[in-house]
Amino acid sequence: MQTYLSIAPGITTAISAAELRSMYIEMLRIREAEERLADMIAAGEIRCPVHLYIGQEAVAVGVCKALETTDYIFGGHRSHGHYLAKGGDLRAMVAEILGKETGCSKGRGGSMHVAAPEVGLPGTSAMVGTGIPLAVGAAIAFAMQRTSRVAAVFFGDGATEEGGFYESLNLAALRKAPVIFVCENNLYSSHIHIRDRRPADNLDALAAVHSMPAVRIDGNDVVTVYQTAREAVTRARQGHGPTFIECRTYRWRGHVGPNYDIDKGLRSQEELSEWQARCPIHSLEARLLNQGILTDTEVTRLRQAVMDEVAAAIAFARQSPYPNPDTLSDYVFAQ
Amino acid sequence: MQTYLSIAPGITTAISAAELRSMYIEMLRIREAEERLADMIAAGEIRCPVHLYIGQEAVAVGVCKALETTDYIFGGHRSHGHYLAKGGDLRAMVAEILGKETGCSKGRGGSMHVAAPEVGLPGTSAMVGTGIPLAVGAAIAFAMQRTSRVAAVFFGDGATEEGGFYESLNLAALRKAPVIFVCENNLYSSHIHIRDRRPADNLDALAAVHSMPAVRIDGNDVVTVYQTAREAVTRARQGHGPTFIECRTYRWRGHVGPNYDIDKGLRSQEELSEWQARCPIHSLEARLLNQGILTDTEVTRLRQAVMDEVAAAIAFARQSPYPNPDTLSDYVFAQ
Amino acid sequence: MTRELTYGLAINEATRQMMEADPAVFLLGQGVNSPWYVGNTTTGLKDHFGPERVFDTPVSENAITGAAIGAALAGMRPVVIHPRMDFALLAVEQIVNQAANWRYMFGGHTGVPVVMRAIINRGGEQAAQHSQAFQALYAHIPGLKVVMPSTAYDAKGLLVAAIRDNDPVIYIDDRWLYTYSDDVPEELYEVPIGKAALRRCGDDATVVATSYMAQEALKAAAELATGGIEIEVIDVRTLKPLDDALIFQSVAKTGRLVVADAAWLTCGFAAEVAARVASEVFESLKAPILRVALPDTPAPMSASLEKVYYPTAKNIVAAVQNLLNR
Amino acid sequence: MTRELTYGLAINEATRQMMEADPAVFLLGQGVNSPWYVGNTTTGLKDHFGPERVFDTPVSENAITGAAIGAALAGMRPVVIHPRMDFALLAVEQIVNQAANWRYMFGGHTGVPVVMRAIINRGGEQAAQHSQAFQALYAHIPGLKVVMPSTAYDAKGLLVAAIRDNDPVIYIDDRWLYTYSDDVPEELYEVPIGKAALRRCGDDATVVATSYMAQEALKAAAELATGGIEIEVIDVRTLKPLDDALIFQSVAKTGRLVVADAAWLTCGFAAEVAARVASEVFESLKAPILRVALPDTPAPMSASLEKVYYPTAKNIVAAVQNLLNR
Ligand SMILES: Cc1ncc(C[n+]2csc(CCOP(=O)(O)OP(=O)(O)O)c2C)c(N)n1
Ligand SMILES: Cc1ncc(C[n+]2csc(CCOP(=O)(O)OP(=O)(O)O)c2C)c(N)n1
Ligand SMILES: [Mg+2]
Ligand SMILES: [Mg+2]
Repeated sequence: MQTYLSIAPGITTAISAAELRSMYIEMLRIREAEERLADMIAAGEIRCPVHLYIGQEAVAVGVCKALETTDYIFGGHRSHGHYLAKGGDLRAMVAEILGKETGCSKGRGGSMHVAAPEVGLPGTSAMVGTGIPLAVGAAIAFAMQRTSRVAAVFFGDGATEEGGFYESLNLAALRKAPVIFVCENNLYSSHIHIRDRRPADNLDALAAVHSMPAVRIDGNDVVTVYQTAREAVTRARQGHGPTFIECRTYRWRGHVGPNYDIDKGLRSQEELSEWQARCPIHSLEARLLNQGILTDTEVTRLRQAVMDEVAAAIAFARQSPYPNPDTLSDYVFAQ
Repeated sequence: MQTYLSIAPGITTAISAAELRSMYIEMLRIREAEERLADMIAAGEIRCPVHLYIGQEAVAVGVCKALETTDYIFGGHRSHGHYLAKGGDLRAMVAEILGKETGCSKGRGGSMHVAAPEVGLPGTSAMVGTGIPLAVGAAIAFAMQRTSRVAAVFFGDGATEEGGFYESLNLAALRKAPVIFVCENNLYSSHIHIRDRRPADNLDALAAVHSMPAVRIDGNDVVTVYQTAREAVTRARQGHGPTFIECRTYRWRGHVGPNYDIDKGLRSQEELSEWQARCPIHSLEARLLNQGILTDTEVTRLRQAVMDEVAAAIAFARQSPYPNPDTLSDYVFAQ
Repeated sequence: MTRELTYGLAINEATRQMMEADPAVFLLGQGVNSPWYVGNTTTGLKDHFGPERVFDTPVSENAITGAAIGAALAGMRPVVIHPRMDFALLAVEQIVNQAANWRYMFGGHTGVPVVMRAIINRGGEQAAQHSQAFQALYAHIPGLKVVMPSTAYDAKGLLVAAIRDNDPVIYIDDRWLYTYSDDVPEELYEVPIGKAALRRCGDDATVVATSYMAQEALKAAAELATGGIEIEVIDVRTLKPLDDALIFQSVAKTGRLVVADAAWLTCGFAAEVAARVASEVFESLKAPILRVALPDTPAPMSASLEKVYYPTAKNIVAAVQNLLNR
Repeated sequence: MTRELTYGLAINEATRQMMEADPAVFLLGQGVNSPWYVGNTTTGLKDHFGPERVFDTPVSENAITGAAIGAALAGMRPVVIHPRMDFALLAVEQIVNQAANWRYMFGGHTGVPVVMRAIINRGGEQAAQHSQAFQALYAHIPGLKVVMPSTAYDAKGLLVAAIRDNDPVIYIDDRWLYTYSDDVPEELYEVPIGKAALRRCGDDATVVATSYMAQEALKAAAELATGGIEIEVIDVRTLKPLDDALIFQSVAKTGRLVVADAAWLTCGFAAEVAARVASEVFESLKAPILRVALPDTPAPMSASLEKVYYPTAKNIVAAVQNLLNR
């Protein structure tokens, strides 16, 4: 197994029971929403391509917990979790995925293009890796504006194959831009395992040579993610520049849609099971129960609350109208 | 000062007196051609943009000496030296730079687009870094053809800022492509010193993390360049994949044209003088005289021979006709 | 021997047969070994030819395309696949600055026999970044040839011609056509690059269409015929070099022209056809030249918007009727 | 107060005044602090505003452009400079997939107020990779505005308008125009995006021209006038959104149209103008529409070829005479 590093080994950010609880709830919420979306895809109710985040919840939640609402995040094609963790409206997200006018992108973007500018998510680009320079630019802007805002960008292991990633690392390091590069290494890019795309699985090293702290951490441990992100955010706010965080994790579902890509021979049940055994939600839940921060009754209640919220969001989305065809060419330019 | 590494420390390729002599002559030839071209630019006789190679001769000569005619090289905007070292026709190069029909690219390409496909230089792209994937592709081709041919590509420190460089490194490493990446780190990209473009001057490390041997060597020592290239070529021919060689060197003239970029305040006379004191030709000459491989009379004779050859090439180019305007649209497609 | 084959399988067959016929041919690109990226156009090829000749690549469009060009310079005939034309924007520099310029820039010595398969894959609520059709961009570049087959027969024949061509060819296939089928010979054959196809004869108007819109034009023709209107349908097949002689001949006869190309209107390929006709056979024109194209709007996601975004036979019918009612 | 200023210095002044007026404006790109890359258009700015706001970048076109877009999303109004339009091909993905689509794709919530200065820098035996003019490529993309000033007055006014615009604007300046000068007000002013300029009135033919060709068209007009031919000259200024009303009005009067755009003919911007006229004011046309453009050939190096490659006033004169002699 991997050994995981910290930016400043030994230093851990204090974390309160309330914070732990709220991260638990955030993860539950993402999981429940994604599971229900999976059902709706399987049922044919959702037609747009959906890349589910199930299994990776700790990354979005741990990082976003370390951010303020005024900080920016950028995401990609698999960004429901980022959107929700940053505080995006659940109902507007589900409506978006159903192509409704009430969607967060007014039904123009769909699952791959969720946005919540009011809470710091200006949008998500589904072109692999292309959100990375956007985040660097936003961070440069924040520095020029003499604010202490930072930008974080989520991207996959596959994105490290795009040249723009390296250009961005250098640019960020050169400008000491307050940006956090969050690489969610879930071992796969679409149908291909990382071993068939790179001679070595050493993504942290790729970044380290661009003159920034680069760490590899357990992306399924929300506390580690949070603490690492906190350190990175602090560094950034203090003007020390970018940090690269490689979060080792795994997506439970297949690349796109609700299935598992096992039937297609792309990966093994054993691999999936091994990672499911390391469920980020389950392990935090066990820990919180163990530490007495949560009780079984509360867990049941919280789970029910999340289910109700997701159900209500789905109902809202279903009832919402489709965009009026007469508005097809609205929003090409500012009005 | 730098310490320079070898791919396999301690192993040096034997090098004969004849080889040393021929490398000396090659460097002399490049130097003399470039000096005369500089005069012609200053005199207004050459109008196309010219990026002179003076000061970097050891890199082209050392690497090309390690290659066979059937091996490929790719270059860039500053490739007169590569063209000549690989065996390209001097007269056709000068004619090309004057825009003549007898030029190596029939007056369609000019200084930035010299080609000598008959000796393994299919062409040079003046877009920074864009020759790199071409070389990887040629190397992949050679491997598929089950030949032992290799490809080498020359590029500058500036090219490491282009994303395509990193994509190419990974692709080459993944395919174990028989390619040699020759980075001529002359400290400048156009008007900007490397310290203003990267937090660290560690180009070898950038490549090493992509799973290939990466070395930093004295690019002004033709013997070191040759020996390192030999090792890399051997590795490549044996199927062990790519090697990255960072050659530390310096261009004496300014970025483009015959001047020195000192008047423009872009660099200092001290820096230039320091590097001129490390002239790759002068140091080899001293060594060969010292070892008795050359005599003073021979040096004089060789220098005169090279001057005569260059003068003849210039005369040839001057006498050559310009392309006929009626042929403007020839060569867009195969005929 | 001829039998019915789908467009997707025709591409697959052309690739396979060319790889069998010529060891210089190989395939690289994202998804060439994926169950979903490129439909059935590469199914079975990796098993047949092995991973060296059918190479599913990292997400590195620029380097992959550059490598294909470099391999072409080293004697190969690569087919580099971009499963969506949108992704190929990351490779546009290599295509435009290197592949297209190479032969000219070096005085004709060396060419770049590379085929770039750039797939149009749209609809299905995929939204703006996964729905684009950039044929006009490539057709603008000297040194590139651009083909867009609309039938299975042409899909095979044009791919064969593209691979054999000594210059870079942008081969644009459309996922909406993959299930269309028609008679396709088993043996290798070429559909010559630079020749349009007269798909239907008529005297009332000429419809010049690309790719999917050529199929829509035939539907439009059938519908118009029920009203007694006979249109001539020309399937462009090769956008560059354009077979304008066939177009001019038809317009000289009909005097009326509709150009249908399912890409954005402004500076789209349809403009080029209109401009050439307005220059070369102006005297024959009895009516304005109309274009059927996408509005100057990014692709929307919601099905309710997609439905009005993409032009169909209906739009062609309306345009022809518009011309005839003047 | 107005005084004569060159095109290059007008750009410089617009940039400086906008940076003074609005702290959100900043400049980044290759050569913004170089003695040669961008002529005199940025001279003195770094000394005045410091290296943070005038940032000469690594050779990373993709990331630089993406960063400009990201900064725009974070409240800035960046001007990102590509000293040659050819280099910007490496950034085309960011411009097309992100900047152009952003507002639409996210339902209008957020726009990208970025200006990309893409410089055309050709001639001087620079050959194929250093001479290209890609305006048609950008004009094809929904969500982008594209401007090409041809005078110093417009160079300043359009840059001000572009920087103030809330959507991405591709601002294309031509090095051949840098030494042209005309009367330029000292204060800040806008030339509205989307408005063409009627540069000369005439009844015999309309010449619609972009950028450098608008200057050539005026020379052609002067020459034709000596022979008693009076042409109307329209300087397009904004390629997208195109002010076609002005063009239609003129062609309705003259009945004859020449479109001059110094980019490749096929699928070039001139085709769009021709297509719109052939569609909207067909009935007024008395003669074919002619285009003056580059041949479908990469830029050559040798001066002997450059001389015949680039169109000038002579070609416009010939085209107009051709139309009138029919
Ligand atoms: C530029 C570009 N190339 C290719 C694709 C197709 N594509 C969509 S998702 C994906 C895999 C990305 O893998 P990774 O970055 O690891 O993210 P993950 O899906 O694992 O979250 C690919 C190749 C794309 N969307 N954009
Ligand atoms: C894609 C691209 N961007 C920018 C340029 C402009 N340019 C020409 S040479 C050069 C400097 C390159 O520096 P380096 O790679 O170190 O090579 P050197 O000139 O030092 O040999 C630049 C930026 C270019 N030619 N191509
Ligand atoms: Mg992944
Ligand atoms: Mg350099």
